[in-house]
Amino acid sequence: MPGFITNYLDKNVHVTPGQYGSPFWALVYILLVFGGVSLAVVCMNWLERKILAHMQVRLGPMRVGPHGLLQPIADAIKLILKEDIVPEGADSFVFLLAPLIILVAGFSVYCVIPFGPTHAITDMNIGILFMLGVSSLGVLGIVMAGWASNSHYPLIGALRSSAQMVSYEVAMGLAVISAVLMTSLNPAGTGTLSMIGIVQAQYAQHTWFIFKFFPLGFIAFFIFAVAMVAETNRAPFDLPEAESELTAGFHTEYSGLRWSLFMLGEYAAMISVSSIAITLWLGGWMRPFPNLLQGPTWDLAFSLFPALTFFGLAAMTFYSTMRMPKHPYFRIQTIGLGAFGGVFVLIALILLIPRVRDGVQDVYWFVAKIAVFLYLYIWYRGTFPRYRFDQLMRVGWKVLLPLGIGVLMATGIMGLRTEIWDFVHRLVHI
Amino acid sequence: MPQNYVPVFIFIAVVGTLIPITLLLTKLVRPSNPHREKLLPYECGIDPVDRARGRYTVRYYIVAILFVVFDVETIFLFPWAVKFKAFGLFGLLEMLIFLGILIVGYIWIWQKGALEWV
Amino acid sequence: MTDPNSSVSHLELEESKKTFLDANELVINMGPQHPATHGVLRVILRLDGEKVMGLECVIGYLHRGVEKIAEHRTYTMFNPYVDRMDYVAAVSNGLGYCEAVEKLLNIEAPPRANYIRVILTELNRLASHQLWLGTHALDIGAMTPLFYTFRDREEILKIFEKYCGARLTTHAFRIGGCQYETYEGFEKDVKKFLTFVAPKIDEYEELLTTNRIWVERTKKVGTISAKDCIALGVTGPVLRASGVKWDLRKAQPYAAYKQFDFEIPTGQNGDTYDRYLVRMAEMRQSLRIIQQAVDAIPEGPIMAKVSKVMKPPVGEIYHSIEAPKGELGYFIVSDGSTQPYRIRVRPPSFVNLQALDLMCRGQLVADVIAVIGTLDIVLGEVDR
Amino acid sequence: MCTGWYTSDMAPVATTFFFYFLSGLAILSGVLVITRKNPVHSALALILTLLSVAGLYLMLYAPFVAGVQIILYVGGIMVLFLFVIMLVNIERSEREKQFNQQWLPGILAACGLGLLFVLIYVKGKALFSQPVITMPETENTQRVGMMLYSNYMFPFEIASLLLLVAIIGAVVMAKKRI
Repeated sequence: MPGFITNYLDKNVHVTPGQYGSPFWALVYILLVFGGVSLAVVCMNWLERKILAHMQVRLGPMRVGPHGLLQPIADAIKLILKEDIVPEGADSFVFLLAPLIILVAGFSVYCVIPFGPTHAITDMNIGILFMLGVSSLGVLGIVMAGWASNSHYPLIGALRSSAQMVSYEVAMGLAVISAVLMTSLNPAGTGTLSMIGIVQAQYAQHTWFIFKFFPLGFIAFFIFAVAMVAETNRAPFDLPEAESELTAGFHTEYSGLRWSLFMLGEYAAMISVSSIAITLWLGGWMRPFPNLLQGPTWDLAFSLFPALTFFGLAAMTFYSTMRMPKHPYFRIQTIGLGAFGGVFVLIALILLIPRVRDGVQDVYWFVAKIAVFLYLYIWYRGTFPRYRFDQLMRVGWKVLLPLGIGVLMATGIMGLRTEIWDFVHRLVHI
Repeated sequence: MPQNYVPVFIFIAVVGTLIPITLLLTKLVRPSNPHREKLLPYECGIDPVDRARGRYTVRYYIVAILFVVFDVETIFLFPWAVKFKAFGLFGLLEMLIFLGILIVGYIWIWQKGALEWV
Repeated sequence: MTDPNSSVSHLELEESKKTFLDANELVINMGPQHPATHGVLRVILRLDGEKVMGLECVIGYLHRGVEKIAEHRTYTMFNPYVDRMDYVAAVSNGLGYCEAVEKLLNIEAPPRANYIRVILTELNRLASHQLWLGTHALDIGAMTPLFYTFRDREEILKIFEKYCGARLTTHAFRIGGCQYETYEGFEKDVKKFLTFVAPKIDEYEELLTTNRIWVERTKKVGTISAKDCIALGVTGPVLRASGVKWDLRKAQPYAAYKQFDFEIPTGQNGDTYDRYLVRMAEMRQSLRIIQQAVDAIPEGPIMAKVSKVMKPPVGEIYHSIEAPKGELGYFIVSDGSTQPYRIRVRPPSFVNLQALDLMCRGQLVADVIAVIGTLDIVLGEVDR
Repeated sequence: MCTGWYTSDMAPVATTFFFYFLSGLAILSGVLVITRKNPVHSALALILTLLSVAGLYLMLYAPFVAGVQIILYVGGIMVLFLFVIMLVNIERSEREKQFNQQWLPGILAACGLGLLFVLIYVKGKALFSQPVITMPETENTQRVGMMLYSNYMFPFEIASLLLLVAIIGAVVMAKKRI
């Protein structure tokens, strides 16, 4: 296999593993993405608790490890050691299958997400369709979970959740189409549904689609941004699992590791829809201003960002290390935090190696954009009250849907404005 | 090329085996002593009086059917969207008629109050 | 026919016209073990989809027989028990009880004691409203206000702790006055607290008052008319939000309330949003009262002359005060012995809870939660 | 050195394997659909059938149809099915005997269908003698668009009328309850 790896590196193939046709590389990428997303979910879990806590004038997890850094691990151990309860009267087959479906649906979307021009598991020319289709499979898992539990609260939660998700899927689809419309504004007049193709179209048109036909692109993005929060059942649209009404919604009856699968699926879905929004409107893996700020100097400046980020993280960690209590009781924690900083410095130094520096560019910018979205998710949760079900449906069907249709029509008309102008011109001159 | 889609199957296979294996493995460490009270469905501490799987309100059904209709509409728009520049004005007009007919229906159901939840 | 306030169930009326697509009526229990029923209230909901066709409250999960206990205690011994009823407004409970017994004994607390009573009671009103706001907002899904209000409520509890050693069930007052003289720096603490908390109330309002989702979730939700309020005996902020300017502090002033200048905030629509605004305004009015009381607190004794063994004359008395949640009344029957023959408490939460069915009918499940929150019930007081 | 069990040109080696795998899955789950007593289990089996059929579309170089299959059938119509199943009383249907006593018509219909299949298999070579035209997969959606919006313009517009009828029908059916 090492020979194969060097072969791959030497050939420097500019295709995704899927196109390259190698199951080995596909498997490597799959494991990387699966592991990476799982890790991201764990980090997100910690970050969400910390950020939310600091928004709410409290500290969040502080006990397990320095600043609660080991809390996710402790949680994982706790969940593994919890009893897995299948309630009486539940349809055990469906009950056990439901979280699996949600998870597989949530993760399969990652097959087409391009972390870079070659860093995608595969690129299909129906990328967006695939993503819309697979993410809609999650609804099935939720309905099944709620129905199988044989309990009122999960059933109501599941019905609510699925109604909510299908309602927002319509608006989401319309917003996606208006982005697809923009991809076909090239001389050939051919658009694409491929995720990589969409990013390349943005590069070719010298703009992120969010700024295209301002404000049309922005409105489409806004529709998608609202729909994606609803689609992932997060605040302020978190009423399927509204703990104050339905205690936990469709996963009320789940416990232990099986429950954590739902959480894993939810967070994975959050990351995946964010990456879709980024791919469609925010230039995907491209660094800011790839067309404006060109030249080797700018390239170098931007390529230093990953290392700088990690240096920044290391600086934060070291600052916290210095502020740790000096009591011997905290010695291990202080050393641990320092070691964390050390790891960050190490990563930053590795990121300074020119080859690595250029290699991680795409992934870095993509992940940085995802991080912004995830922060927004947390921020929403800290700020907004929860919508009521009828209000939620009203927003979906009476606000976002007409807005989506309108934006779609307007984008179509804008895209053909020269033709329309010619036509009008000819009419006048007849 | 279909080989583009093979990784999807691999992905599903990987996720679909890894998770059940994890679940089975953790069976070795987690306790299991179910008893009647523990297995009761959650109903805020009260014994449930009836089975939960009764008929449910018809509104969910309407939402689902409206979703299917608008989803079909969305699907029809995709082939147009990737080629709309080539279709030109004629394609746009076609699409506007298509959407127009549906918008009529949309306005009708709005007027009818089918979009109201309560 | 579809009047949400009609007492006849919709289902009873529409039974005959049921088509095959009609759903079964869903009966679910909300509570006693539910995150949003404020303790152990059990609400049996009859649902059509998400719509509430009717509901029934089941109470008694926290029943401790406070009124019965009173019959075997002397008047003084019973005093701490009242703190356990509305445990988030224990000071008000104590004030009501002490004043009722004082009325029975025909004694009067000295003015300084009355001022201290007012200060503590108003602080307690503030704490109670803060707790209400936090939990109510949490019920509606806004997490953050809970932590803000608890942060600020802590300062009030600190003052209580410094004054009498207890934070929640304070037992601050005695029959005939107050047990303790104010501690050194009490006034300074209270004044400091006033300047501290005023901007914080603005902070809560900033988070919620103009928040679109908050307004949508609370406006026209759980509406109750003034007529219905009076018919059901609903009091407190719920009544005032329906437009009735009724506050026992003004209507039949007790303690030292006559001396203070404050307003009774009222609403017009009687919906959840108005109740929210009324309570927010009440917090500010409480600050006003506390400010005036601290500025003008007179010197003098804090206890009236009360004999160690209390033997009130035979008779009965009803005394009520304006607790944070509404009219808190004590009806005491004395047979001339050292122990009351019968004590009956009129707790505001218990009476206000009766309006729940009326306010929720025809609304959605989520509104039930909002309405339970806005009624500001404390189950310790409902069940006693 | 292996580059996988298929090469990057147009004739993937694994096609046969995938074809039999997906067809087998489709048939197996199809049988499950009609044999399960619990309608929800049937619906789940139907989802599996639809998904494997979507896989078969992919093998036929028709990714757009496959995507439509997943979005519409699995993500849309099956959700509708599940909702409808929730509207009926499952406990009763579970207790009921699933198969009617109409063995004779059933066998006749099966024989007729089998005969049809055999006929198609025997005569099929003559009927579809042309080899399948492989269309570049990257252009699939675009080709579908070209066809739909030029040659089949009228059916396309009619489709919107059909959708309109569907909306109106659904709402009228449930009108009394709204």
